[in-house]
Amino acid sequence: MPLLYPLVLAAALFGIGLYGVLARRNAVLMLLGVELMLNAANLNLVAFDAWFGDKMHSGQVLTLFTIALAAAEIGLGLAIILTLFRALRTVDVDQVGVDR
Amino acid sequence: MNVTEAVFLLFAIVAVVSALLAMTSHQLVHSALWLVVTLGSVAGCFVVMTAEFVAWVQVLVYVGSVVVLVIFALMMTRQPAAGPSAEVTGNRWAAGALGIVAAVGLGATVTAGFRGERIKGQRIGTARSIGDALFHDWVLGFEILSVVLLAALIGAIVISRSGSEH
Amino acid sequence: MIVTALIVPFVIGSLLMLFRGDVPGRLAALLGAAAMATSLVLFAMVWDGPNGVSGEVDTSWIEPLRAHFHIGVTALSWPFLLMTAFLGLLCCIWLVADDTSPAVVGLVLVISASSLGVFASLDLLLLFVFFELALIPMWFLIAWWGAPDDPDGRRRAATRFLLFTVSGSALVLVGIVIVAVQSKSLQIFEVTSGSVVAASLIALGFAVKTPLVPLHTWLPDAHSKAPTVGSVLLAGVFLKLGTYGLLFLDSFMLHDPFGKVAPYLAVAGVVGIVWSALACYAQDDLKRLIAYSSIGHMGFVVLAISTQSVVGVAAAVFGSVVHGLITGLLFFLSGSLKERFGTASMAAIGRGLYTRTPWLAVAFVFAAVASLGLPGLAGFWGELLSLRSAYEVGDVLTKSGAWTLLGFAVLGIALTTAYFVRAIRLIAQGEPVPRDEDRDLGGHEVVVSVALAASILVLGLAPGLIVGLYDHPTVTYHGSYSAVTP
Amino acid sequence: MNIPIDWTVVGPAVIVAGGALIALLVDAFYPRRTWLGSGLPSTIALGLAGLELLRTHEPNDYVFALSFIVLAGTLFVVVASNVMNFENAMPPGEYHFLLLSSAAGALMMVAAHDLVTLIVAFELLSLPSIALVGLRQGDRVAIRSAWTFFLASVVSTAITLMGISLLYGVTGTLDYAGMNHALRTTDLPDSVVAVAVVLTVVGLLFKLGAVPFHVWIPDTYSGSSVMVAGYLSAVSKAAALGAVLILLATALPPARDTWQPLVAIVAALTMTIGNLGALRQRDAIGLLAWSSIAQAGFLLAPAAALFATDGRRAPVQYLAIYVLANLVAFAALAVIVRLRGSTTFEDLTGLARTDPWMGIPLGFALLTLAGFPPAVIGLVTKYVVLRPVIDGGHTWLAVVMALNVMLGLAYYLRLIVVLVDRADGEPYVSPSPPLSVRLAKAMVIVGALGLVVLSAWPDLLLSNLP
Amino acid sequence: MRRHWPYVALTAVLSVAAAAWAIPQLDDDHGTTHVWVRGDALLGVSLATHVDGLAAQVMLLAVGVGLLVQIYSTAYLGHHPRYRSYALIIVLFLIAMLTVVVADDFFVLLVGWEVMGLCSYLLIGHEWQTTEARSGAAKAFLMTRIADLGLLVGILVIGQTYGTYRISEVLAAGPKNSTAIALLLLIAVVGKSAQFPLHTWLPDAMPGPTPITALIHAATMVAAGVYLIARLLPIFEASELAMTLLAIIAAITMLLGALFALAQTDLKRALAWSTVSQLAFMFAALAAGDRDAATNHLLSHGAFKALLFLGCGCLMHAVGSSSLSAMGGLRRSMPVTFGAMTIGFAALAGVVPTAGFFSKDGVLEALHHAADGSGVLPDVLGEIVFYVALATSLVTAAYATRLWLVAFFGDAKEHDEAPQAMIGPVVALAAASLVLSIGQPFHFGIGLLSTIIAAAGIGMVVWAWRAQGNLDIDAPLLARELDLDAPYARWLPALVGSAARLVVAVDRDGVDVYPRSSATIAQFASRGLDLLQSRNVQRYATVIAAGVALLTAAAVIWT
Repeated sequence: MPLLYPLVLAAALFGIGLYGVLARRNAVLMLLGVELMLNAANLNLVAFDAWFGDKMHSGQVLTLFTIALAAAEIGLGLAIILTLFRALRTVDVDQVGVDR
Repeated sequence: MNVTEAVFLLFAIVAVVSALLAMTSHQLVHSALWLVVTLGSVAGCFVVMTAEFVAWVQVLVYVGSVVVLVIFALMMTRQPAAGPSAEVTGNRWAAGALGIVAAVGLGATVTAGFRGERIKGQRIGTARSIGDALFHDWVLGFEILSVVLLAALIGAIVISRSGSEH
Repeated sequence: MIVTALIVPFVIGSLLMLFRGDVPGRLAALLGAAAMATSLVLFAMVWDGPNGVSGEVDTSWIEPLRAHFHIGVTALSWPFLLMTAFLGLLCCIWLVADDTSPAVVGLVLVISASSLGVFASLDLLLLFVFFELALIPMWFLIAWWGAPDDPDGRRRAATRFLLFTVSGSALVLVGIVIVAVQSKSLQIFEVTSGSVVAASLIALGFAVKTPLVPLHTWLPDAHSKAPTVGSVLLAGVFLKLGTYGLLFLDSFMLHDPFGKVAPYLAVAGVVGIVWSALACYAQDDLKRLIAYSSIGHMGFVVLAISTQSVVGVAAAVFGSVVHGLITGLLFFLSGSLKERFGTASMAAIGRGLYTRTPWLAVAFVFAAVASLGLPGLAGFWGELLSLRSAYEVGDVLTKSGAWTLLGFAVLGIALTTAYFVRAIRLIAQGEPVPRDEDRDLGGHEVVVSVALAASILVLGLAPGLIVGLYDHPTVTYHGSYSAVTP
Repeated sequence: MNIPIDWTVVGPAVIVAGGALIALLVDAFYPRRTWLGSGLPSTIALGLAGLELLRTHEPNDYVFALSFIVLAGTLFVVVASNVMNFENAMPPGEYHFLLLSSAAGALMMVAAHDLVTLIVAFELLSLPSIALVGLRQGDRVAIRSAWTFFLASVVSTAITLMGISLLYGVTGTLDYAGMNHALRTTDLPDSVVAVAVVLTVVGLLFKLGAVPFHVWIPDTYSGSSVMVAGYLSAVSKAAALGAVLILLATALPPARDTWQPLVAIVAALTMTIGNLGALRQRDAIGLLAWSSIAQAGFLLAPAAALFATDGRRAPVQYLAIYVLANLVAFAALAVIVRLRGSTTFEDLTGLARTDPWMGIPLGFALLTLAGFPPAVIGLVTKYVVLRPVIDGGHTWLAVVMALNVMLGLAYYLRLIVVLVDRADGEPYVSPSPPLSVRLAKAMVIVGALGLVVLSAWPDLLLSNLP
Repeated sequence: MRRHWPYVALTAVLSVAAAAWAIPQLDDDHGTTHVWVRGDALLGVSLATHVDGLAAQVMLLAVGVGLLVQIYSTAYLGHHPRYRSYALIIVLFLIAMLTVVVADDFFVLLVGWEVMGLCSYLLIGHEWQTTEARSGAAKAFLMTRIADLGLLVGILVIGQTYGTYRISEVLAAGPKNSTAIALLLLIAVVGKSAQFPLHTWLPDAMPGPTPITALIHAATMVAAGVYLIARLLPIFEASELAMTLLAIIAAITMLLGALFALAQTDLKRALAWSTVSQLAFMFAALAAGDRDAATNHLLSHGAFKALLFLGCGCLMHAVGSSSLSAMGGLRRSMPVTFGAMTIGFAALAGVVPTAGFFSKDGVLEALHHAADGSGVLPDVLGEIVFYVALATSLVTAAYATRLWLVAFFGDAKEHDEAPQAMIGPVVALAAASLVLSIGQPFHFGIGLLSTIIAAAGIGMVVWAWRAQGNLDIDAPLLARELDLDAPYARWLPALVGSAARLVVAVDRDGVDVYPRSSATIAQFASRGLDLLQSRNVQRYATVIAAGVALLTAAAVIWT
């Protein structure tokens, strides 16, 4: 299988995720954009790992770590978003920054 | 083109389309669900690349827990007045431009660097081999990661509690 | 000995600032005067001839940077040191009054001591530290004790002064670092080579301080808003930091690369002579006028430095020192006027000071005449030597260029005469309209004026006192200036 | 091939992390939730970590110096944090747990020798500090700041991870030494290497607050507790800088032609933009926030000349003084926030007169940051960072730095003048403060004394750091 | 009563000392050089004196007139509130003049030269309450000082050319680079001696006290220019250009000065123009290369012009004004003054046997010689100058007679004779004007010619006086002095003034733009950065992403 397939897919996902982060109004969905970006990185890592046949499995290990980190980030992020919502009654990024 | 490649391309197309839908859908919950599809397809890609263990973790962690969390969060923060069309901000043109720049840029980079290379398809990602690597070579990272998870957990709890006292 | 001479004013100055509430103003000023007098005497005593370094102290300071606490008195710095200590002493005497704030005396001491430190430093980093040390006290001196009627203006002027100077010193710092990196030493006498970039940066930095046109716009503002002692120190000492820097760090230390920069400096200096003279001609505020005139005098000094000749060195040192004395006197006197009339505007002060305050007027005319370079008074020799250095061309300028500059400088002298004659006409002469504030020179003012006038006269009649320092047979200026190398 | 865990490297970090857990547990079971329950264990843990560091490391070691700065900075923050109103707004156990976890992450970051450890340690540094920012209870500004910080952080992490994945593809390893070797022999196009390197490095600059990652700093600093802001500006920056320096110096030297000019540009932009932003601030914390951006530029500048003479030592020496001075300033402001409720210039007017033990140290710290005598050490460290920059041939960068010193003085001096100015109206006399506030004050004074001693004797610092 | 004698005594002591120094040297053609303080190598200034016959004569003239003026002033200005400073400045002036005369070092000479200028400035401005005195003083100082810069630069050139600043060494070394040096010195001399085109300051210096005019602006300071050229004549003679220029200037000045003197309605101003004209005579003699003729005329002119000015002071003392219209018929009421001034006017007009006749005779002879081609000057020029001098003699005789007639004849007016202290010096100078003619050389042909011309001039005026009863001259252009002062009085100040205003404006609005605009830009940027802090996380993320994209692109393009 050409190495380019997963790499190009990763590039596309990264771009889409970035778009999501920068464009979605809902804070939770911005987080989902970040998840997509992380997944893109993961795809790269696994693809390169498979390409190299890395004995240490660096790519896959880092992928696993990234998935865990993403979970931790999501956990913390959602906690922040929920608190934000309770404090401001909104998760609209345009509204969060406005002093009321 | 062999079967592996076809399967991979299928997963890839599904992933991209569902990612686009997830990032553009006006229904919040739909977005989350489309994301599940994307993440699942990525897991499929992992499988095609023989990284089975990673794929399973992906499915378990993401599809199993993260997305559930997200859907709950979406429910809890649902704003009654928000119209369906207002799900993207005025920043979307810049976002679109940057997204395309990122995708094209990265695509061009990898094309320049790795065109013509092929993945040979030996089995790389069995649970056993990954486990060996994890607990042999990468145990330090693993340990730190556990502290990270603990800290994030406690941080999340503390922050939620701080909000509740408001 | 030098260390004591530096520490005494620093310590007394800092103590006065700390215990500003507990010391009577008069006592504070007397203490300050005693400190500066000690410093002056010590610096005078430490001298042992123009060859080598007198009273050298060299101990390790920051080992990894090879920075030393290296101070000493050279033939180049000795006149500057004495002049600075002398002016500091006179400033303290000037402040002998009951309503003087001890903090002002403290600031004067710290500023003077830092400047002494600059002149005494033989290590580049140490020199720079002293250079910067004086700036913030000067800010406070201008911004807090400056023109009482214009709190915003004096603050603005002080900040302007500070930012200009710091921009300049920042460039100097870069230059110093380049020199230090290239010659792997911070000791001025060990610097063997340097790049044109370093020389230009240092020159540019000190040009702000000197100041050269068009980097001068901070000066009139700062002077017109500064208190009397502030103006005196600014003109008498601070501008000399610039010329000393150009002379010592550029012309001496980076002798060869400076040759590439010198022509531009010379042009700027001469443009400054004419430019400032014209600006003076249209001034009403006496302190602004004197400030602009300083730019002109510094132009002569820079022209002399740019020729890179022995005569140029003598001219630069003599011109700088004498400008300190003359302009110091002018600023003291205009301070007296401002104290009396609340303004330094010549129109507001009114005419006929010859009868209203005769001795003040006579002192002012004396200072003005000295400043316009009347032969027989000190101001003349600096200009003369400067012109001579330009005529002799030196190493770096072309003959036609130098002579053109000479012509413009001569034109500047003529204009200088014109604006001082105008100033004398406007305030000293004319039908007097007596005012209640008319009061002739008082006790400490007389002491200061007489001291300065006497020194101007002495240096005017015996310029060899300073010029003789560079008259040694071993003086050669090509590459090594052996009169000051140890 | 095997990467053994070097326990001597991670020892201090393990102690700190353990201390964090103990602090959390003691606090949970201690009857009255006061600072003693968690603060004391934290202090002890940091002390022990310091001892361990001394035991296992050569004093001239690069990692030692960075770890020492991190530990000392964290200790300073822990002690000075007493000024915070733990009884009401801040749960002390969690606070100390998060602080120490983050510090453990910082220690790991500078000790990391592979990108996996680096990224995980980076997250360990980030996530608890994000929680710390949002920890101030019942404060919507705090949670908003946490949100800002969080999002900026995760985006940067994602970018870095992308970079790491590409770097992995380029070199086939995530180990610094291996990468160095692989980069030297790679036959991939330079542009691919460039993209990988830039994405990796640039994401790390986020912590440092370098342009364009500075945007979160002003909001976050002014929204969080003052000492947390101090921690972010000092310890977290120290760790990020250390990690970047080590990464650049050990893993990426073959690609230096790519990143050196880039780092130089980023440094120049960072200091300029930071200083410009600070010009208009009327609040001391806002001012320090922008100034810390500017200082990041100064920290980063010598990284552009990492291989020049003293190119690796200079940033660490600058960092040490920056951390100390910045922490003194933030601690003083924390005390002021506690006593007066705000740190606007109006509130600070005349502080050096009404409360000289606060105002003068604060002023001295600001002078140090500005690099002006009598704070000679500030000037000397400015000189120290200029040296490699010039030796490395970036004279233009040196000139930019020098002019930024001028720009910096413009606002530092304004705050200093505010401090020594005569206060209008009644001078504020602080009521006899509680012990906790006195502790923080003591830290301020001790820190400032340290700066004074170093000013009198710069050799002490410069000879003892690597 | 103010005590005057200390100042007179001081002057007397100075005079006696100078005389004691000078008299033994009167016949010393080579001069005696004495180095008091040897200069250092770098500065090259040594305190050295050189006194020869020429210097001795000028010294005696200076101290003699100075002492007389000091005595005269006790009465003339003795009650002035600022008498003390006045008298002291005279002493300072005398010292400066002596310095110029005896100096053997160019810098010492320059010091004296400029201190004289300063004293002149201070004394002209003695009555500084009046506008005329203020502006007259300023003008005199500015014009002479600007001209002095020529001397300054000239000295630099001399030093560089000869390697020494000692006058005797320079002269001994023979002429080198002399055109440049001579031209530069000429500028200073023209300014100091009020020659065309820098002649306008002298008449405007007349608001100064009259004794000062007699001392400084007739006998000594303005004569210092003549002395300087006389002293350095070998250098000038080596440059045909300088000599030609000198001759032309002298020719123009002598005729113009005489014509302006003729048209004046103010006695003092007329005498001032007369001084200008007579100084030009001396320069003409120098241009002809005859040092002795010039010095002789310098001495006799010093005596009789001082006499005339002091006499004019007596008249002013009596009538309270120097305007000719206020005078007339003073012959009877002020007989001593009349007698003395008659001698003075006779000397001015060149009537036998006054010193003026003989010295003018010498000058004319020298010019006559120059036309023969024996001098440096081109023949034609020598001839022209000679005829101009003759014409000037005619005009001189005419205006001298006119002034004499208008002041002393006509309707008698009653006024008191001046006090003893004023009359004494006048009489002494009158005696000197006669005594100085003893032993003077005499050239018969020229003497006859000049006597005829003088007689013609006198006769014309007397005839006119008889014919029309008054001597009013209706020549507006001459009365306006050909508007030659306009460049200095109006154009130059206007030029400098507008240049100054321009500079101030440019300084404020042009040069100062860069600091001000950078401050503005910084503030603007600062505000922009503030606005960028929108607290909108998405914008922040956009900034970050865009920044990364740019940096990456930069890196890719770079490598």
